Amino acid sequence: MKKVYDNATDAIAGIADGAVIMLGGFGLCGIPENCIAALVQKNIKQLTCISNNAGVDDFGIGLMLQQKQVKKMISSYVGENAEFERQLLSGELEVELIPQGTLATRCMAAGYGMPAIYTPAGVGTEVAEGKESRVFNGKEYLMEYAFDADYAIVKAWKGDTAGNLIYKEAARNFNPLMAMAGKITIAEVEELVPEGTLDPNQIHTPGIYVHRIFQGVDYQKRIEQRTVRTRP
Amino acid sequence: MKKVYDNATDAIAGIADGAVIMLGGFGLCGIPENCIAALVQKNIKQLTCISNNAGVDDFGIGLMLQQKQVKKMISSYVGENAEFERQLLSGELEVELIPQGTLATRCMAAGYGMPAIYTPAGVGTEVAEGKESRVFNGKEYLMEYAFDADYAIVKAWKGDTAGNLIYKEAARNFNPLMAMAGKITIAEVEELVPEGTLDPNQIHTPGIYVHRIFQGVDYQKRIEQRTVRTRP
Amino acid sequence: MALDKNQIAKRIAQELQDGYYVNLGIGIPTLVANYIPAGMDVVLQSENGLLGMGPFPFEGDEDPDLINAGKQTITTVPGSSFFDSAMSFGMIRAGKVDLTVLGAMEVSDQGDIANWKIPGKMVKGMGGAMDLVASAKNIIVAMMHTNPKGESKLLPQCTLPLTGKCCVKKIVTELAVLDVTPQGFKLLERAPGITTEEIISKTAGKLVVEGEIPEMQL
Amino acid sequence: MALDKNQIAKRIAQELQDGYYVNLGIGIPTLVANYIPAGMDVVLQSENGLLGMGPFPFEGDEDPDLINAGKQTITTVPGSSFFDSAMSFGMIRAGKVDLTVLGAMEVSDQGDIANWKIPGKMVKGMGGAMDLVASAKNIIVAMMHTNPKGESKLLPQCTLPLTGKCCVKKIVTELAVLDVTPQGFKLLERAPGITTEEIISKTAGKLVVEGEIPEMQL
Repeated sequence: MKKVYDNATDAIAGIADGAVIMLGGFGLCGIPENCIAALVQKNIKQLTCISNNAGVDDFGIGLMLQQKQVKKMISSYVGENAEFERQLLSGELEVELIPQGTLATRCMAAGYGMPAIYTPAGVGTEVAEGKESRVFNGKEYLMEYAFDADYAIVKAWKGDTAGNLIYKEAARNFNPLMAMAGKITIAEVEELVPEGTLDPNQIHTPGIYVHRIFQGVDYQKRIEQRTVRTRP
Repeated sequence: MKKVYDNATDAIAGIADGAVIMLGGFGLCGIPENCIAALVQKNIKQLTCISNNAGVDDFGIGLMLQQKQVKKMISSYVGENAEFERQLLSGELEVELIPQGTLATRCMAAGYGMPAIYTPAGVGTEVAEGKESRVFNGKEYLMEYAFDADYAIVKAWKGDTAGNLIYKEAARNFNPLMAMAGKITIAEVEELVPEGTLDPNQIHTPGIYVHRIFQGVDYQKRIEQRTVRTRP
Repeated sequence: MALDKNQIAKRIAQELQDGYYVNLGIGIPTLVANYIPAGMDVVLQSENGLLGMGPFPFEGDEDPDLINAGKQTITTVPGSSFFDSAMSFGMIRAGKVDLTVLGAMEVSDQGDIANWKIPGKMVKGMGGAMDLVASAKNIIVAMMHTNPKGESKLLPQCTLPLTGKCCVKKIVTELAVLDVTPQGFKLLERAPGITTEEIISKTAGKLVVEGEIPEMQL
Repeated sequence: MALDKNQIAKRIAQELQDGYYVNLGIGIPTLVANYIPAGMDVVLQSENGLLGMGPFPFEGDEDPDLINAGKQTITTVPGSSFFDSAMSFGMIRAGKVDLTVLGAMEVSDQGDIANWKIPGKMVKGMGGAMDLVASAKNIIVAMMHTNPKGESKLLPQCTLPLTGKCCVKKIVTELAVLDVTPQGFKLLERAPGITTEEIISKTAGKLVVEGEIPEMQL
């Protein structure tokens, strides 16, 4: 059972117009740069993208927005880019905003085979509209459903040929959750090593969740907010 | 804020008769040997123990059973020991058997602030009696509540003074789940190192979940089923 | 001739496919690991928190921190990973494990299974069995066709407390291979030399026999 | 004189206790990190998956994989750990984070908070704010007492879409420190030189003033 693919173009084979795709990352940190580039090149349309953010004008999911590939974004925070705002206001793009913890937990629920979870996030707000709520121990919670995505596309630091993944620092974020949640999970890694190389105690995403893996190239890893202090 | 304790006796201070205690481990693998010994020495009574198993006659929770410290066991599989069976049949000991995945997920739910979860385990069986069930996508699930434990006592391989924990191999099992779930979490580790020593990417239990930590001594690590093959 | 335990395991191994993740229960199911076809990539999951279970260790190499769900000392294969019990049952519930093989005391012709409790006897608990049978997408039961008293274990209704309802897909016994279908047990194969009549006589639940029933190829 | 942003942060830092795990929002809350008393052990949580956030990196040391929830490049302190977003919000929901400090557009005298959406303006999303306010056990709001038009931000009812209901415990503005109580806002402290009358005049929600109100000690 070969999980290893040569490159992003091969790894995203089969993704078609109208697909529901999860994309890992927080802002531009830990995003699957190679797969996004391949999706842009393939120019498939009418996509529903589940991703915490929508990239910036000229990078990340912003590149897909430029080509109007995205029908709907499901995110917690969007609009760091002008084209996004234009499409949203013109009605070309649909956006569903959900609390960040709810987004994360709905991914986890899918990966853990739990059809729904309870969270207090959004109780008493417009997020609660139309949702079932329930009181446990005197506190109100909303019932939120597990996501149902066709593909999950994630980025890891290291991976092995068995599909095991290790993430680096805060680039972990949504990646392991989405990796568990896709019907087909595609992982791009900075370094792909033979199985047996990684310490089995230190795997963040066990290979069972990963269907396709490849070593990415030319990572830009753009920084959105470069904040520094002066050397003393 | 000092989390580091000298030994098990100090670390279990405050646990009193009637406490609800989670104890990590699977069989005798990854059990908090030092804390169990200290609980036996302290001889507190009327305990409710949440643990996947109940030890063997002369080790693990079996030592607490010998002294009749346990009022109730909440486990998925018990009875590898004769004293357990005697107390159960005589009515001295109450046992609540729940599916292993349900046990694990109810711990996780507590650690993740989720008051209840849905699982299909036990649907159509006596486990479902008296429980609320619900159909999602054509499949029936039981609603199971998060555990509410006073203390969680876990065993890790390595830990640091900030309370971060790393487990070894299959000794991980329920330990990280229970570590998240206790109002007060006590961790014993084979090796305690200064904070800053462990790789922040490789922490299994972040220190925020751990209130007390100490380096254990004299680990026996008994094997229940020694299975080997002959060297060729 | 009726199969022995190893032959039952060998027959079940024919159900494996390349790339499968498989959970093997205690007893006959464990033996299936010995018959994975050479060159086929099958990864064994142990529900206490391990993917990539290997054979028993050589004498002296036992590691108390490395056990399977049967609490036996084991080894790992390259590409293995450890995780906690919640993730372990999470991947089972989410259908990531392709096949679960387990033993049973009784199976009904609707696919109900009973394998954890005998009323009046000391109850040790269900362990992970209820999670596995409720969640696995493909469950094969490995068991004897009859109990020690000679009574059929393939029943119209289970008499023992259930482990799970409508979940068993296939059964391999010392006599036969049967699918569980909406019409009841469907006889697929006979053990070498075992007659269809013997299987019919030892199956108490509804049994569908269509045409010639081939012998197993082992 | 009204406090500046740094003084607001400094006053909020007085609420810290040894051993606290704290989540600081964007803006004034971020500045609280600069005023953690020496020798006090306070660990900063960033909801994108980090415990033990340190100061900004020195120029040239920026690491694109190491950012906070504001997407700023940061560093870690010894004892830090990384985890996924589900665990991050899990520890928040479970009450493991002792204190959350965040900004607000409006707060009601029942503790409702609005800080994510202005109808008619482009909506960027709530990010983690709804999770934080619904889950944190102790929430302090850092904000100006009035909006740029001079209208009170401490209201009987929020006029903007809510982020969360009945969750704010304490408010620190450039003028005052107030608790949210069942009786409404309760004035605890005045900024140096600010009169109780000015605070009363700029607080639209129900305000409880009992006895002499002391000046803040900064």
